[in-house]
Parts: sequence; structure tokens; C-alpha cells
Amino acid sequence: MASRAYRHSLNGSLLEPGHTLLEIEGVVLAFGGINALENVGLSATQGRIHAVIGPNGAGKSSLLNCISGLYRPQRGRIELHTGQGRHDLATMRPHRIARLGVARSFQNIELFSHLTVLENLMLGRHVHMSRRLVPSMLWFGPARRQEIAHRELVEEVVDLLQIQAVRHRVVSSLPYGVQKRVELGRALCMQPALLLLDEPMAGMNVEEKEDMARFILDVHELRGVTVMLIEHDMNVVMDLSDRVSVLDFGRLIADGSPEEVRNDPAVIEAYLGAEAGAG
Amino acid sequence: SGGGGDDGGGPIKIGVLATLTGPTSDVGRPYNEGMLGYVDWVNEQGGIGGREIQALSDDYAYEIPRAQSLYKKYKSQGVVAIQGWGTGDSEALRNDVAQDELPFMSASYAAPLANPEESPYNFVVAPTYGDQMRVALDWIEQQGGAGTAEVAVLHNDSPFGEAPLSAGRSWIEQQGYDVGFDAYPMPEDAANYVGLLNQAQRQGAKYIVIQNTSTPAAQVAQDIQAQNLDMQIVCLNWCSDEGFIEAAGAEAAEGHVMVQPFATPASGKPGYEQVARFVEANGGAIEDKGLHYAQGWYTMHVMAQAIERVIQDGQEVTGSNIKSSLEGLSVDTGGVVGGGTVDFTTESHQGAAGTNIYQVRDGAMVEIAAGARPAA
Amino acid sequence: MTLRDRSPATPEGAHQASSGGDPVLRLHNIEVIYDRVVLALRGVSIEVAEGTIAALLGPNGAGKSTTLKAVSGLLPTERGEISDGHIRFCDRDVTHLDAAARVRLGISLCMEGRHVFKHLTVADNLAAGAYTRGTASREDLDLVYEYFPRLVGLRRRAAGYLSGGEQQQLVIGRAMMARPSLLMLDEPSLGLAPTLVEDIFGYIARLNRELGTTVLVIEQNARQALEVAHRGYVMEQGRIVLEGSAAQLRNNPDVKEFYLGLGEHGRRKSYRDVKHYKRRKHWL
Amino acid sequence: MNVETLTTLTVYGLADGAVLALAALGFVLIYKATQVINFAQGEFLLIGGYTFYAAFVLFGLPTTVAVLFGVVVAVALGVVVERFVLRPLVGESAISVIMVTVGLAAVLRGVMQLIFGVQARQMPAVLPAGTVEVLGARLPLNRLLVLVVAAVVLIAFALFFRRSRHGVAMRAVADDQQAALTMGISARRVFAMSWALAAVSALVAGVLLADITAVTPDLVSFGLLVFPVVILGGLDSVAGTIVGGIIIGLSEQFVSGFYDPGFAQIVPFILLVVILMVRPYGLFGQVRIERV
Amino acid sequence: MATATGIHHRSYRSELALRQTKAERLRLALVVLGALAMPFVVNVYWLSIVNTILIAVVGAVGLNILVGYTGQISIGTGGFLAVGAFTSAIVYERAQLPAVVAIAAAVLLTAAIGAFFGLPALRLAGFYLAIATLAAQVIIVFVARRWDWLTGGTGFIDVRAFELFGWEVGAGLFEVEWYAVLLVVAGLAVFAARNLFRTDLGRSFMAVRDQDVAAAAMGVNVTRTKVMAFAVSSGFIGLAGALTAHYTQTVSWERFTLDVSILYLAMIIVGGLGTIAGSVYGAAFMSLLPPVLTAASNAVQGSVPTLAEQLPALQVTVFGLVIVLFLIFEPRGLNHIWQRVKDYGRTWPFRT
Ligand SMILES: Nc1ncnc2c1ncn2[C@@H]1O[C@H](COP(=O)(O)OP(=O)(O)OP(=O)(O)O)[C@@H](O)[C@H]1O
Ligand SMILES: Nc1ncnc2c1ncn2[C@@H]1O[C@H](COP(=O)(O)OP(=O)(O)OP(=O)(O)O)[C@@H](O)[C@H]1O
Ligand SMILES: [Mg+2]
Ligand SMILES: [Mg+2]
Repeated sequence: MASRAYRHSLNGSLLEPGHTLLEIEGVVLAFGGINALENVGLSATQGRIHAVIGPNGAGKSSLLNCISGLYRPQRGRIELHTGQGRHDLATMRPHRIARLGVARSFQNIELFSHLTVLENLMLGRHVHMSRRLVPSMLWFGPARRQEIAHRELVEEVVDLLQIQAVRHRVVSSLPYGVQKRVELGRALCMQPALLLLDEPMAGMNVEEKEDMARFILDVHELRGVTVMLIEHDMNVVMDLSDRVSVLDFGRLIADGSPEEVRNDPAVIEAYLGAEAGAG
Repeated sequence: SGGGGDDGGGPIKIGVLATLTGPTSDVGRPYNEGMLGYVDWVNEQGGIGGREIQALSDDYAYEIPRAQSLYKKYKSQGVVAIQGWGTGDSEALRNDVAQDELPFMSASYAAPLANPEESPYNFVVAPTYGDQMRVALDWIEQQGGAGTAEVAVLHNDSPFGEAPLSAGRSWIEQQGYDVGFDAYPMPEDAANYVGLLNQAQRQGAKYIVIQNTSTPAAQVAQDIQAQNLDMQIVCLNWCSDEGFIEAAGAEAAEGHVMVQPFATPASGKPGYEQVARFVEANGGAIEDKGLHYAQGWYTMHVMAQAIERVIQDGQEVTGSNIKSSLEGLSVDTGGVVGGGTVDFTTESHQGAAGTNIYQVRDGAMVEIAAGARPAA
Repeated sequence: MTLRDRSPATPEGAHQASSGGDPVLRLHNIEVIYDRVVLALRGVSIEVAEGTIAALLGPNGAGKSTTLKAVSGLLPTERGEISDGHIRFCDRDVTHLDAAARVRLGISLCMEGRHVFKHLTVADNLAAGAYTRGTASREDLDLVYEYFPRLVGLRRRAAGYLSGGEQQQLVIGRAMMARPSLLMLDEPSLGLAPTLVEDIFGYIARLNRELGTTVLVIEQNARQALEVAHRGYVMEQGRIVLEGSAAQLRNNPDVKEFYLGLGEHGRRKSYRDVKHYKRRKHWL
Repeated sequence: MNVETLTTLTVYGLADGAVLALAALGFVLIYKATQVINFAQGEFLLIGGYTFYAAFVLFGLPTTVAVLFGVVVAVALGVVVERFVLRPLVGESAISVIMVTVGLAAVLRGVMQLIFGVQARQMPAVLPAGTVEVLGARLPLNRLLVLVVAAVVLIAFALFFRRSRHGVAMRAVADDQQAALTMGISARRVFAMSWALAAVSALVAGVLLADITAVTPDLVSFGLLVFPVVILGGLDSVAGTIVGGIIIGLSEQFVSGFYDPGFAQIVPFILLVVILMVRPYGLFGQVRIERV
Repeated sequence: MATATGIHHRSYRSELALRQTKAERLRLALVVLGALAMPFVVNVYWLSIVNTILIAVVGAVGLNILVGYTGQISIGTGGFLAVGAFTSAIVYERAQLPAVVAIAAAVLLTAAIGAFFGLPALRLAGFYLAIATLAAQVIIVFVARRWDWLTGGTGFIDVRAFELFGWEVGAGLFEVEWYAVLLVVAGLAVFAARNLFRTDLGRSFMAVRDQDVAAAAMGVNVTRTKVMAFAVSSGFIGLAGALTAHYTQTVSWERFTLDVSILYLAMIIVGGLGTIAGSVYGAAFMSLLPPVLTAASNAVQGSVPTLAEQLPALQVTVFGLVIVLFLIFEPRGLNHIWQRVKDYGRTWPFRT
């Protein structure tokens, strides 16, 4: 499938389709005695949907955490191309990584639970906003102008995800599925170059998964956001992704098109199981 | 009017800063009771000059800020004089009372409060802490003879505790005493003072002068006894009382010395008769109330005498008039305070000079010197 | 089948039930209110026969977890209460019984979201599971380790550090330690890899077969759930809207579309082909 | 510096440390089981001291009966506090729960003051007076006995939690209340038990402290020192309270013996800051497991 | 637009306004009127209490920024008030600089020291941090008490009359003039704090409170935000400290003990955590409690003679009871009560 270009929301540069956006090489991450990631290397291409699969505990979430800076790998290189040069994410703090245009959602919903949906989404605009103390305290003037401008953008995400009705609700009072949607929305508000999604559809029935799939495809197709997706539902993975990487015990055991991966005996053995592999 | 309160002809209001709780409440409570007891007694007698005294008394827990806000409250209620308590609050309110022209007495006998130039509206009824320290040092010098006496001063960690220190140092120098002198602040609420006593021991101290209230002082006595240390406590004013003996236990208290300007109830001084009768009439015994009760009683008595004179002179009862009346007043306390009388002049607001010295013998305070003054 | 099918279990269903006894668990017209305002269940009736597996399906927020919490007595911890109806377990009214007492009666729940004791080791987690039975017996432990051999090597590890699948195994193992006669599982396959999902359903079937444990399971993975279950219920908005034997449900067209993701001709439709909402945003 | 001074200071420091460890033990029990930070631990100490005083001196009961009376009151206190103060706050934010214990502390302190006033009360010594001579130092017998009593009580508690299933139950409840409920562990009973035990350990500490000092409202101030102790040892470690208590007790005593007793009062807090910088979870504290 | 079905907006601008309905604007007008009338209604003593409330409002708002909005528990308010008070007093009294400079210095220094003690917050969670601030409290008060240079050995500093741009607060109308000054300062503090939390900066504080990992992943510099929260909060508290110094004209460590820290925590709890209005209500409530109790006990003194003696104990008990009862029955504080009263009024007569 053709990949798409992306006009970087933070520096205005154009990321060409087909270029390498993210390059991971030789990443090693260990907790005490356990090797969560062993010498993992893969790369994500601008404008594609890249799935990461693998058995539980394989290190998928850890890999995402390394990319977004929440874990710091002991060794290895994680480079992000922003159209203005390359940045090594492996040694960078999370908020700096976010400011390069990397957004994410979490395996277990990590919303700002006491804030409203709007406030959560507005926080997605954080990297685009200025926050000087004195103007903030004065409100009238730049602070208010900025709030209104960003609010307009946020409303578009609200429309896209069809969460108009719950705008002012405190997120902790929302049903699980809606919270997942808000979390996706928060990441979208960043207008990211790279969107990392950790099991966005877990715990949903088929109908709800279809909605989520549509949302993901929309942002991807309309804007050219590169998506990196962890998912256990093989139907979703096979249908949505352009490329699939498979981890097992912290090692990359396969990397290729969905078709290739599905028929890879190592993957069937480690992850899919005979039945799913066949189906 | 002459400032400081209004004279509507109704009851005469006096603001009282009480310390019913907080670090010095052990001695502050009986003192406050004594003051209020005196007021009740006077009012029973028909008041002064036919007018009742109304004492507005609130607890300030030995906290300066609370004293300040109470002071504001009293002022707004139209008091003509203030009875304070501690060194900290008296010094903090010094400028206010001067500005508002409200005479102020307190149970703090710090020297600056007795100096009309520094604190024109403050009056101190007893010998200053400095004088008490001097008397204590004189006594120690007499005991030991040259060269043997090392003094460790254990004091409350506050302006009150530090008040007599500089007087003590300069006194030793001035008198040429061969006495070592070191000061150690006592932490509040300590479970023991063994650490301090160890330091004093290394200093070689034989005498422990304590400027603190009786509860912590008693703990020191217990620690001395528990460790069998060869040390003698010399209490100044605020730990020189029956409470010290009771809290430490007669055994631990035995032999320690007290510099106390006020006579004990057991002394049989004539000034106690009235007090004892009033207490008994209210179903108590003066022996239980202790000497701080009488101390409060007579401090209020001095203030009342000044007010009575203002009324007798046909003047308005205002703060400044009371102050003038105090300066030139001589009150007989029947031997309870210092040498017996309290007199103030425009030059000196220290009302008495003499102090008694007691020693604990068989669980009781026994007078070993009366009306002692610093060696001339 | 229409919206509300309440036909009794078919002979086929009865045949499937291994020991096919009387209902051990019977919910009668249960109504649950959270915070005194949110009506989460509006009259739910469910019967689970002894020694069978029942599956509970439904979209997010339908009230599935609430149903299980009502049975296990956890509602008070979330400011919820049963405002109407009653629950009988083994012919005993347990509607308002204390949660701990229900465990002693043999009702165990594996909550949604792998509630392991994060700071306890795997072994201590299992010991906690045996709380109602005094101390953990060797036998029970061996059985759990036999079912879940992966846990053996992790015995001394703090459970918080286990991966999702490992935690899921631990939670089920921990529930086994209480030797429940009714085991309730809330989305046990959530977030598990496909092989493990197979395994988990394997364990459930095995538990039911070998120990005769009655099972009530909530699942989004309808295909697998209906494979092992004898009977199924579908909930929506606090009501049971569909019930029947597993086979009946598998063939229901609604279930096929919304839960099994099968298109008109019984073929799975692709997620790519889901209706496209054309909403081009200028920032997108 | 000589051996004698050192020995004296050490024994006094150890005795203080032992009492502190006992007071901290209750704190740790509550934290372990309920994740509640109990700011009223000092007041529990106070109530322990006064209850025993009332039973022993005012009611004139024999020592053992007075102790039993104290235990009964302590258990009742713990259970009542848990039931009526803490339970309504289950699920509220950490700061609310901390503040409710702060409020509770004020209430308890106020009530004790209403009943007993602020004047120090003298209690005839329960522990034998007198001194023994060790290494040239005269050591008061009562301090040595305090050490023994505290050690026995601490070991008993430690064994109880190591050996009985209640130990696991308590930790389980602390970790995840709902999950514990599904194990058949009654969170209420565990909560009530830990509050009761905390009050009992505070009672022992209070009685010992009252015996070596006096029965005064100042007993409360010992409660503040519990914080450096538990931080040093680690909030949820029983062994930590012992080590923490001893470190704090000794350092206070040594600083006040060799430097400045006023400064000695803040030494625990300076130690605390240093420890937090080096080991954010104290010496034996459990690291929180937070994963995303 | 306010209708029976709720409030509807036609622009983001109107939605972002603080006062949205006529009723709200009317209430604001009433509050302003009441504030202006205050000095003519109450006597000097009660006005002095109002003044201490206004100072407490500034401090409570500051503390709420840290505790309520950023979720960092601080038991060190007393210490930070001391820093502000001593700094301002020393700059004003010894260096003889103008009051504005003294107060600004106090705010900045307190903010800096607050930020320093906030550094452990980067590594510590919840209770461990609370205890670190407790240590700050104990250590700061110890320094204030023992460092003779601060007070010149007397234990306290006398501060000369407050002078602002050549205008001196006189002795005659002392309380009234101070009331004017404090009303303006407290008003500005409340205004600034409320604004803070409708902008990105304030939201990032709350994000860190709720989920710091997610906040970091959204680009929030968690380190900076926490330090910033400590600094902003301490700045407010430093301001309150400085005002205390000038208003009371004496600075001594006793005004800044642990009890004060707890009193401030009680204010924000009783008022409502994480609400600016709550800080105001809480400050007023907790500051009024002791004088009202005293007044009440004086009123009934005749019939219950032992009351005066028991008053201190009673005050401690009531203080504690208020905290406990609020937390049990209205954990969201006075602000929530008031909110409910307003909602009740707003939807009238459409009530469910
Ligand atoms: N913060 C941590 N501390 C210790 N160990 C960790 C931590 N995070 C992950 N691990 C370990 O690293 C390994 C990989 O975990 P990770 O969460 O990346 O797995 P995963 O592939 O996302 O699994 P799942 O599909 O179950 O979510 C596991 O063994 C896990 O226990
Ligand atoms: N603690 C609670 N307080 C208030 N409302 C709640 C609570 N728990 C659940 N609800 C509400 O009750 C309804 C049913 O929730 P429940 O969790 O039972 O759904 P579910 O079917 O398990 O959904 P999911 O598939 O998302 O787990 C939902 O509308 C939910 O918002
Ligand atoms: Mg994962
Ligand atoms: Mg659910």
C-alpha cells in the first residue's frame, strides 16, 4: 500500500513518503536479570502502519516505552527523522521526544482521570502552546487568545472521534471504550508525526473494534501520520498494517509484510498457534 | 483622654495573657489562677473605689502571635492595663503598649523590661533574672571557694531562657569570680537530659543553674540522680517551687537550691494570710496552689493599687494615668515579694531587689537566706 | 431468534452439560444502582447449571462486569447496590451476603484487569488465594503449577513485574487455590496473545471437566467463548437481550455480525472495509 | 571522650530508640495494611500512657490488670477509629486520608487534655529504679528493662506477621483491596486488626515512655519522631522500624551528648532528608511497582 | 446563555469566561459591595481578624496550587511563611529598602527555597515527599530560632510601620488601611491563581498530579512542572509571610510552627482541595473558628464556669473535629456545598 507524506506540525518540514521515519538498531533493555529487549532492530517508514506483535512479555510495550523515552535502553540506537535531521531518542527524556512529534496511547488507559475530556485533549496541545507564568496569571491577552485558538483544533478531534456529548465529563466517569477513544484523541491532538498505539482495541467487541479501526485509518490516510501499533487481534493486524514485526522473548523473530509474517513458521510456533496460523 | 483605654465609669477592664497550655503552662496556670483569684477577691470586697475589675483572660499558649492578636482584642475591648506572661511576648508587645499607653506587667523579669527608657510602659515587680543570676553566682562563689566551681547554665531555648546569661557572664568578670560559666539550651519535650549533663560533666560543672520551668528542671534532677552525678542544681525563679519537688520526687530533689524572690506558702509571711483565707473560702488550700499563685495574686495586687490611687486622686482611669500612679507607688506585700515592698520610680521599673534562697530538705523548701541582693 | 429469546435450554444444550445438574447459581431480576443514580442492571436473570460453563457477551458498558460483581458481593466497594431481585447460590439466598463470606461458600471471581497483588511474590499471591482454606496445601499448589508451569520459575518474582499473560495465569491459578465450586472470570483473554487465548480456554474447559467447577465467563472473544461454553447470554444496556445454548447463539445472525465479525455469507469482513466516514478535516 | 560516657549515651539512646521503634511499629502496621499514614500515632502513645496511669494510679489496679485494661482500651480505640473515621474515607485521595488522621490527632489530644489537663502527672515507677554498673558507667535499670520489653514485643509482632496467614492477608489488602475481597479476605477485619495492633504497640511504647519520664501531654511530641524513623527504615518494613528507631535514638543522644541538644532535635530530620536523597524508599522499604 | 436546561455558549470566548450567568455576575457585585462595606460594619477587633483571613487566603491559595492542583503534599507551609516573613522584614528593616522591594524579595526567595525543597519531589512519591517537607518545616524553624543574625539575638524582629510609595499605614486607622491593602493583594492573588488554571501551565500541573508518566509522554516536562509548582506555590506563601511580617510588625519563629502548616492544610481541606474559591472559604472558616469559639465560650461563661479553663483543650478538639467531620461528610469541602446550593438555585423550578 502506498505510504503518505506528512507536513510536520512542529517544524513545518515535509516528511516524504517511503522515507525511513524511525530507525531502531541493537536495542538492549534489561530489568534486573530479565532481558526485555535483546538486540532489537527495525525501522518504520513514513506514512505506513507498522504492527508489532508477539507473545505476552515479549517486550512489545517495552519497545514502545523505549521509543517514547519512558524506558531508557542500556544499549542501542533509536533514531527519529523529523525532516530537520535525525535525533537519537534512546538518551532523550520523554517530554523532549513528544516535542519531536511522537504521541502515544497506553496499554492500560492512562488518562488524566480528574480532568474533563476537553482538558485531556487540550493537554494534547501542550507541545504547541507557550506557558509563561505572568501572561498565564493575567489571562487577558496572549493567554486567552492561545486558549481559544487551540480549542478550535481540539474541537475538530472531538468531532472526528464523535465524543461531542461527553466533552465536559470527567474522564474517569466514562465507559472503558469511550476512555480508549479519548486517549486516542489526546494523542491525535498533538498532530504527531509518529503515533504509537499500545493495544488500542483490547477489551472491545467486533463492532467497537471496527470504529476504532476506522478512526486509525482516517488519521493515517488523511494526514499521513505514521502509526506503530501493538495488537493481539490478528484480524486487526492483518487488515490494517503495512508491515509487521514480531518479537519473542525480547528478540525480533520476524519482520515483513503481513502475509510473510503470517506464514512464518517461527511466528506460528511462538505466537499464532497452529489454528490461527492456518486460518 | 490620656490614651490607652476609655473610662466610662463601668468596670475597669484589664487584659490578661494566660498560658494554660504550651511549654510554660506548668507554672503559668497557678500564676493565672492567682491573678483571677485576686480579682475575684477585690470584687468581693466591693471593687476598687467602688468599681469592679473585669479581667479578660485568654490562653495564648506561650505563642507570641497569639499574644499579639489577643492584645489587639483587649485593646478593642477598652482595657486600661495588660497583665502579660512571658519574656517573648512582653518584649514583642513592648512597643505597642508604649504607643497605646497601656501599662504592662508580666511574669517576665528580663532586664530590658525594667528599664523605662527602653520600655516606658513595662513594670517588673520582682528582681530581674539578671539579679537572680547574680545572687545565684554569689551563693555558688561562697560555697566553693576559689577555683572549684564550674557552672553550667541549662536554660529554656527562648528569650526567657537566655535573659540572664549575659548578666551572669559580666557579673563573674566584674566580681573577679574564679567560676567557669557555660550555657546550654534545653530542648523542649526531651525524654532525658543525659546528653546535656554529659556535656556539663565534661565541663567539670558542679553547679547546674537552671533557667526554665519546674517540669524540665525536675527531669534534670532525676537524670542527675539516675546517674549518681555529683552536681547541685540552682534553680532560678521559675523552677524554684513545690512542683519541682513533686515532679522530681523528694529523693531526686533533695539538696538542690532555689533562688526565688517570692516567699513560699509555708514561710508564714503575713502577706499570705489574706490569700490563704480567700483560697480556703473557695474550698482549696494555699499549700496546693503553691507560690506561683501568690505571685500572680500580688502582681495583680500591685496593678490594682495603682488604679485605686488613680481613682482616689479623682483622675480618669486611663493607661497613662495608671503608669504615672505606678511610678511613685510603694506597695506592701506582707513579705511575699522580695524584700517585702514593691516600689517603682520614674527611673526604675524594677519593683523589688531582694530574693530568697531555699534548699530542698526532706522534700520541702527550706529558706537558707532571705532578701538576698547581688553583692555590692 | 428475536430480541428476547427465553426458550429453555434445548436438548442439545442439556446434552452438552457434562454433569448437567440443577442451577447452582440463579440470578432473579437483579437491578443494580451505582452512586444511587446510575442504573447499571435493569432486571437481569441468569441461571447457571451445576458443572456447566456459561458465557456472557455484550458491548462495553453493557453491565457484564456489574453482574459478576453483584454475584461476588463487590458492589459496595464501588458504591453500588442491588436494589431489586435476589441471587441464590446452592439454594441459599446470598443477595446481601458479605463478599468474604461468599468466597467461603465457594464463589470465586477473577476480576477484569488482572488484579494481581503487585508487591507480593507469585507464591504469596497463591497463598493469599488459599486464605479461606487456612494455609496453602501442597496439593493445591502442585495442581496450579501443573496447569501453569510457567509460574514455577517465577515463584519468587513480584507479581507486578510479570507480563500480562503471566499475570492472567496467576490470577486464574490464585482463584483455583480457593477450590471454588463456582468460578467467575471477567474477560480472561483480555490482551493475551492468540496462543494464550487458546490455552486459557483450554484451562477453563479442563477445570470444568476435571474438577467439575461451574464457570461463568465474560468474553469479548465470542468465538472461543462459545466454543467451550454450554450456554450463552448476551447483554446490552443492563438487560439480557439474548440467551440460549452456545450452538444457538453461534448461529444467531446478530451474534454473527457483532460478536463474531462475520459478514453476510459467513465470511469475516476486513477492518479496511468498514464504512468510511468521509470527514476530511483541514488539519488532518 | 571516655568509655563511660559512651556507654551511658548508648544505653539511653538505645532505650529511646526502642520506644521509638515500638511507636513506629504501629505506624508501619497501619501503613502496610491500609496504606494510611497515621499522624495520630503520637496521640496513641499519649492515650496509652494516660490509660495506664488512670488504671494504675487513679483506679489503683495492680500492674498486670492495669496493663490488660490498657490493652482493652487500646484495642477498642483502634477498632472505633478504623470504623468511624477511616472507613468512610476508603477510596478518597491520599491527602484526605492523611488529613483525617491529623484531625483525629487533634481530637484525641484535645479530649485527653479535657480529661487530664496539661499538668504533668507523677506515676510511681513500674520498672525498678536503681542502677547497675557496666564498664564503669552507671546505667539506670529502667532503661535496660525498656530495651528488653521493647525487644520482646517487637520480636513477637515480627513473628506473628512472618508466620501467620494474617501477614499475607494484610499485605494483600494493602495491595489491592478488591482483589483481596475476592480471596475471601475481609478487608474490614484486617483494617480493624491493624489499627488495634497499632494502638496496642503504642500503648506499650506510651507506658514505657511515661515510666521513664512522666505522664504529660508532651508524650505526643515523641510521635513526630516516628516519621524520621519510618522513613529511615522504610515505610512498610517491620525490621526497618527497629533499625530506624535505633539509629534515630542513638544519633539524637550522641549529638546532644557531644554537640548541642537543640540541634539533636533536628538531627533526625536531617538524616531523613539525606536518606531520601540516597534511598528514596528508605533502608528496607519496598519499591513501588508502577508500570505502564 | 443560561436556560433551564443548562448553560449554552455561542463562542469559545464566552465559554472560557469565569462568570457566565447573570446570577454569577450579581453575586460578584454583592461580594464587592460587601467587601467595601466591611470596615464600616465590623469593629476594629473583628476587622483585624478579617485582615488575618485575607493574609491566610493568599497562603491557602498558594498551598492549594501545590497540594490540590499538583498533588504534592506539603507540610512545610509554616517554614515557607517564615522565609517570606524574615526576608521581607530584614530587607525592609535592615537594608531600609522600600516595602515593595522587600516583598518582592520575599516572594522570590521563598519561591527559590520552595523549589529547592521541591527537588525531592522529582524522585519521591506521595507520603515520602510529605515527610521531606515536614523536615523542611522543622529545619527552617530551627534556623529561624537559632540563627542569631536573623533577629539580632532578641528572638524576633520589630518591623517599622508599613510604607508604600510614601504613604504610611498610620496608627489611627491601622486596621482599616491594612484592610484596603490586604483586600487588593488577596484579590489579585485569587485572580492570578484562577487564571493560572484555565491556561496550559495550570493544566500541566494537574496532568502531573493525575498521571505523570502520561504527562511526560504528552510533552510535559515533569521535572520543570513540579519545580515550577513548588516555586509558584511557595511564591504565594512567601507573599503571605511577608504580609504577616508587615502587618503584625514583629517577626518571630513562633508564628511559623508545624501547627501553622497543619492549619493551612486544614484550610484547603475544609475549603475544598483543588479549588481556588475553596481556599478562600477555608481560610475564612479556619481563621474564624478560634475567635468565634472564644466569643461563644465567653458568652456562656456565666453558666458554665469551668469553660474558660477548658477552652484551649476545647479549641483543639473542635479544630480536629471540624477536619474529621468535613472529610467524612463533605470531602470536597465548603466549595462543594456552595456549588450544590448554587445548582439548586440555578435549576429551580426544574428539579429532579
Ligand atoms: N518496569 C519493569 N520492571 C521490571 N520488569 C519489567 C518492567 N517492564 C517490563 N518488564 C518485563 O519485561 C518483559 C517485557 O514486558 P512488556 O510489558 O514489554 O511485554 P509485552 O510484550 O508488552 O507483553 P503484553 O502483551 O503482555 O503486554 C516482561 O518480562 C516484563 O516482566
Ligand atoms: N463504579 C461505578 N460507578 C458508577 N457507574 C459505574 C461503575 N461501574 C460501572 N458503572 C456503569 O455501569 C454500566 C455497566 O458497567 P460494566 O462495567 O458492568 O460494563 P461491562 O459490560 O463490564 O463493560 P466492559 O466491556 O467495558 O467491561 C456502565 O454504564 C458503567 O458506566
Ligand atoms: Mg504490553
Ligand atoms: Mg467489564
